[in-house]
Amino acid sequence: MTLSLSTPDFLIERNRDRCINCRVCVRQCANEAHIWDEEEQRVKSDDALCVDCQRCVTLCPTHALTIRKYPLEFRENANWSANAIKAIYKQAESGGILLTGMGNDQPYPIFWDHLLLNASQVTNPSIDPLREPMELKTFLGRKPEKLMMRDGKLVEDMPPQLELEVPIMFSAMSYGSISLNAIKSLAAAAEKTGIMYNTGEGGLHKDLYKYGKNTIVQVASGRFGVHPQYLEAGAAIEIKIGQGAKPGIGGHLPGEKVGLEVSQTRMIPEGTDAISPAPHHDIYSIEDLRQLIYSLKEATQYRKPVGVKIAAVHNIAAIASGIARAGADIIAIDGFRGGTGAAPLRTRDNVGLPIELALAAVDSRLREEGIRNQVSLVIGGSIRNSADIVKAIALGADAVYIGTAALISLGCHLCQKCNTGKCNWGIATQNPQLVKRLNPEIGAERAANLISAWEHEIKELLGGMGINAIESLRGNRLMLRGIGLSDRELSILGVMAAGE
Amino acid sequence: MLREGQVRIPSGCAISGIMNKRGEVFSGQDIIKSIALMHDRSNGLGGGFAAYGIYPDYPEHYAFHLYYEEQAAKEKTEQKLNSLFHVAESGKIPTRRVSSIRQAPLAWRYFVRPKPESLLEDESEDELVVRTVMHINSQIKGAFVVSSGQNMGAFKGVGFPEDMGEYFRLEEYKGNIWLAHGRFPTNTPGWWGGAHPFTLLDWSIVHNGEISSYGANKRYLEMFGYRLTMQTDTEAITYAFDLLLRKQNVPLDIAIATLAAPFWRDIERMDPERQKLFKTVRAVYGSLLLNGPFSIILGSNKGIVALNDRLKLRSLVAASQGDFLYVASEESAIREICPNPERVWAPRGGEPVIGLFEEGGNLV
Amino acid sequence: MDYVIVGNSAAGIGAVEGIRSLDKAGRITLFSDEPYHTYSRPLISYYLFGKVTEDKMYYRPPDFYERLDVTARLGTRVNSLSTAEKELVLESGEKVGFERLLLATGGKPIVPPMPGRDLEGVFTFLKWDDVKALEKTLYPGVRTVVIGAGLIGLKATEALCHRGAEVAVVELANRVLSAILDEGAAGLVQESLAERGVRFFLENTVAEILGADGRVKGVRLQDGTELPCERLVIAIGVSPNTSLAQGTEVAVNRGILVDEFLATNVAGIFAAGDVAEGYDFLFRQRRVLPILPNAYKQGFSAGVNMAGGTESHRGGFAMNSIGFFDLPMITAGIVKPESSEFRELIHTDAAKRVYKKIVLREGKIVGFIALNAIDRAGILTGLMEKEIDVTPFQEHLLRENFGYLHFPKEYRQQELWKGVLKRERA
Amino acid sequence: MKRVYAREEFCAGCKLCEVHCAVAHSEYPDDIIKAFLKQKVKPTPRVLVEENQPISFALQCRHCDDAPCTKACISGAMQKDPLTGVVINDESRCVGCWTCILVCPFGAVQRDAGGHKVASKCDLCSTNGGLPVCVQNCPNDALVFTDELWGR
Repeated sequence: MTLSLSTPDFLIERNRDRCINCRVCVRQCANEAHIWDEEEQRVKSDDALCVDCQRCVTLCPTHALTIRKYPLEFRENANWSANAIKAIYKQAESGGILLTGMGNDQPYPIFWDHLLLNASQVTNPSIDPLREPMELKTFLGRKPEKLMMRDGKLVEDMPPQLELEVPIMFSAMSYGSISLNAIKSLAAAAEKTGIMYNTGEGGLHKDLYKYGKNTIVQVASGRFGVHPQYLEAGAAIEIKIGQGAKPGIGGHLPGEKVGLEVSQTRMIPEGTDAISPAPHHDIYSIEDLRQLIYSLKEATQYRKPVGVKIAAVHNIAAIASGIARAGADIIAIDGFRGGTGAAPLRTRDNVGLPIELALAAVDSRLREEGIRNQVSLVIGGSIRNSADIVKAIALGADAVYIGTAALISLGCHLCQKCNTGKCNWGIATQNPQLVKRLNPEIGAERAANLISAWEHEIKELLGGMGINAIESLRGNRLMLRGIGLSDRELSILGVMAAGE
Repeated sequence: MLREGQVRIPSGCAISGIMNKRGEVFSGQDIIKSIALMHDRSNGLGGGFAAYGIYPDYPEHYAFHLYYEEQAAKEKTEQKLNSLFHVAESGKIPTRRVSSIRQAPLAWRYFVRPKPESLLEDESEDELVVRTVMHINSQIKGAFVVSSGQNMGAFKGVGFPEDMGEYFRLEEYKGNIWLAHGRFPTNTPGWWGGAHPFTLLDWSIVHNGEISSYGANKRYLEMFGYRLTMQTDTEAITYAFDLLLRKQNVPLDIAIATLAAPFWRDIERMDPERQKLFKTVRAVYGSLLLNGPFSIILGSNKGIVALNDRLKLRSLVAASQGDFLYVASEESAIREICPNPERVWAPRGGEPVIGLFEEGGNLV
Repeated sequence: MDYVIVGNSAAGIGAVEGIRSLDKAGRITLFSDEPYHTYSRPLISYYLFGKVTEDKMYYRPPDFYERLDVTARLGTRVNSLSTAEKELVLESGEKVGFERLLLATGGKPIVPPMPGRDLEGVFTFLKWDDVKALEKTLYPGVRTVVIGAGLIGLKATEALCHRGAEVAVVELANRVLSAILDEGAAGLVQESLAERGVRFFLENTVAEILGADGRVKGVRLQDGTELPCERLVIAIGVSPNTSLAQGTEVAVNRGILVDEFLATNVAGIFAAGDVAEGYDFLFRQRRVLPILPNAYKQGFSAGVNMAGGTESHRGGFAMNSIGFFDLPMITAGIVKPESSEFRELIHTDAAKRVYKKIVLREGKIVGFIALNAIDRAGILTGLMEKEIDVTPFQEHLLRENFGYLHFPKEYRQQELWKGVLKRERA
Repeated sequence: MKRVYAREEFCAGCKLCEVHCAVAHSEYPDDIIKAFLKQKVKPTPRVLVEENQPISFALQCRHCDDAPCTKACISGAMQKDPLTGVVINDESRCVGCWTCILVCPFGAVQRDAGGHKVASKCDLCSTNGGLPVCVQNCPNDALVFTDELWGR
């Protein structure tokens, strides 16, 4: 069929008074939306190819470019949105699954924005983080139920812990879905700010072993790049069961992205699609997970915490409790807004739970069973700013994973086209021409800046509540009030209504 | 109007404590004079005392102090007590008319010993008492157990502390440890039960301050079966001490280092051994860290501990004179009853003042 | 130390700067038979053309001699050299002693010994005075014959043509610029000049200069053709001006023979520039290389060695950058190889009048022609000088965007990070 | 002396260095739009980006210690400043004979497209002082201005 019914999503506006035809935009657009017209000796563009990644807008030396939503509008229809119609046009042409990158972008309620934080007035003093120490140090790992002491001395050491200076970690983004420079940026930033980054299911590239003490190595269903040195290299191991953007399904890294170095790191033939199956082929129920957890602990002589990452799904509280009892030291829960390099659109936009509700449910359940303090709870998907972090910790999390936010600090503009591998910012791509565009020295500085900025904001927010240690915020739901929430939602969140 | 327990009422306060380290008993007159001096630190909506060693003739008995708002509550409570305990003696707690004290509940006390058959499978006597107190306070409307310790008792209510001392004729009692509390709640507690000190078995605690970590502390303690019915910081602090010292027999100094934890910058300067210990303490018991300003005095049959939050955002002064140890919110409250003590000092943030009858012992 | 330099052009000035780079105090005396402050010989055709005014002719700023403390004795001819006495005898008879002498007397025009060469209207084209004299006699439409289609001949032709003369060029070889171009390239140059009215008589020469009452009125060529002309410019070539060395122990072949330190066989006496005969490592033999860059480099090295330093001048090779009207070209080394050991890579674009040729020997570049495509030609010169094996990137050499990106990354980094590579890379 | 070094592993091939270099050496050094749109002839950059993706890097005069161009210049216009080490072409004296192009091994000298036929080369922005504009405007820190190794 020749005629495509698809119309452009974006309109490229070029201000001819400002455009100096320097062709920077032509060179920088991997989607080839900007074209050099040799005959006319000027630049022109093709709206249909634009994904609004704004690389051209940012680099244009005379700011001659603006990208707008394509003004074409379907007849108004509350039921059939433009996206719904265009999706069918695409599928009517492709007959295939619609793929996308990044996290769920549908207008489901965002509970972070319905929670308000407390502050001290008169009855207890707020604490000025500039004058008093403000302690955010966080330990992730299994804790004993009580201290084993005999005549003032510890009888038994605490199980291994991850020690974070700030309760934030860069979440799992594999080498393959994102570029080596992007990972180097996050690894260096993690080292600089005393936090962790996660290798994702892409294995550990040889240049990254030196960041071992700030690395969480992931073991996913594909077992890509998993070998003894790999397990030994990280400070902790995380078994990936699920991902918030695509609960219940595995991963698919297209063959084009599997270049020489990716194939060496993942230990798979070059150019083959990297399929991580769902479920793990050796985990068909909870006791299988227990076996994998303990085989990993044995492999590392119990010297590293072993965590499990799951997607937030309806039965999350029971699942989390089971995982804790299966020996997991850290439970990571990824909400339905979590990002991804590639996922089926319908799964991403319709499957899973908001992380706020999942977190509240899991924290409450683990407390009811009296085991909350024995495991650490890390949530992500998605955290957008430091206030979200404070609310998450108040709801009961030990720490948060940030993925999309970290990528945005590196330059991502959420064009949701990671799966095409044409990321103009050098992040979600293996194309050597594009990978160069992210200088890891700059990336590390930007990501580290983000973490230290949020660290300061968290300290300000804590100080305002009269708290000077993160432990006093963890699970302290009295510091939250709900606004615009139903009673059921308030009760699930375990939070009083604003005004109570 | 919601009663304390259904709502959380922030309050400022005055606290004072006196202890004779050799266990010699002395009149309640001194503690009343001391807390009276800090009259302006409270607003007449709460005052109370705890006294140890006041029932020498029933040292092994649990002295239940009960408040009743109606007769039916008294009958149900007494039926409950008789079913579970041998009641050696009971009677009205002696009081006298004081103009400012109004709507006082009926105050009774019972000296009881648990019946062996009342104990559940491997339940200790203490746990039986705690279970009974929880039952009376939450199930029997109009009845409230004020204290249930051995050879000790709490006397509290709505009013200025010195009036409360007058009302309960405390000058007639002789005890070796006296704690006092004057309260400045933002709104009326709604009933006498809400006043301080808070007691559990022979723990009693007076507290000045407002811990912002209450939400975190509460949800941690609930995992160990504690029901925080009063929603007060004092209740949470008492249960924290009870969990650490009694249930998990953590040494006193470690318990102190849990509630008023040293800062990381201090921990990093410790020798490796202590550093590992304190790192573990903060990692395991982080949720018990009391954040926000407080000064507390915790009493038990073995002695007292006074403690400030680690930033010392509440005043606390200590003094000693011979066998006497004094702790109070203000130095003036000590000098009122002991004009020139041998030693006066203001403990640093997180640095406890410990008074034990038996040197080197523990509070449990 | 007492330095004497005979010659005031690129080689002489190079020597001054070379000496001063080591010896700020030594006495330097410089002789020139021309009255002018040091000026650039190649610019005389620019001057005639009108592109360069008088003040832009000078090779160094006016304060040059003063700044470098040089006693410049301009317009003073040196008659003879006595190596035994280590002294020079000037025209005026004055004797000047020296401890270090540099002979930088440059070249002299080759004038065939035929009658009529002294007639009025006959000019050579080597010195500024030659051009000044010629310029005075020009008028629109003046018929001029230029003998020699070499670098000098054609530059003269270009200037004369621009000044309105009707020019005819007579050349012995079968093509113009035979020394630096092959037939292909030469054809394009000839064609572009022909379009401006210049007539060419190749494989021919002047048999007889015709004159009448002391003035030139034409020439009869070898094949009998007669060309009437009012002006005749003799630009057959230049030969080393070795007169001072004649009759002394200083060894002379075509030029004054020098070693890699520019020293002659007589201690303390050096030679540099068009007069010297150094080593050409492409032709692998001694050769006179009458080009300015070579003159300056030889002069500078000679200066350094005279001042006690040791700078070996490994030898150069022919290289030229020249252009006629808007047709620029850059050539270097061996451009017309004879034997089979050479390989030629050629790219032509007649429409754009572009002609590119690279000559290879043993995997190295030994010569190239870049006609009307001169951008970044120096990269090839650099490869020649460092005798780099170009086989790994040979197929890119003729590309329009040939550059460092075609080199292996290690070589590229080594060259581009030269400033910091001395320190081991962390 | 400090020189500009290109770290090709970070060069995105955008050529903003060329754009800003051209502007800095145009008639409107502070107005990029006028420099490109108002100036009769398009301004020439003194830095050149060699590109054949995925390889790309910016290359400009290396201000060599023994600069062949200063030795070969027939008019003496090309000089290396003895103090700063910067090799500068005095465009008022340059006759456009291109001998410097003949000898520059880096191909870092260009014919000024501005039509007044002089050799155009990098002057390390020594005229407007401070950091060369190519270094300042590289979006990816691919160009470093240093005299010792940086960030390798």
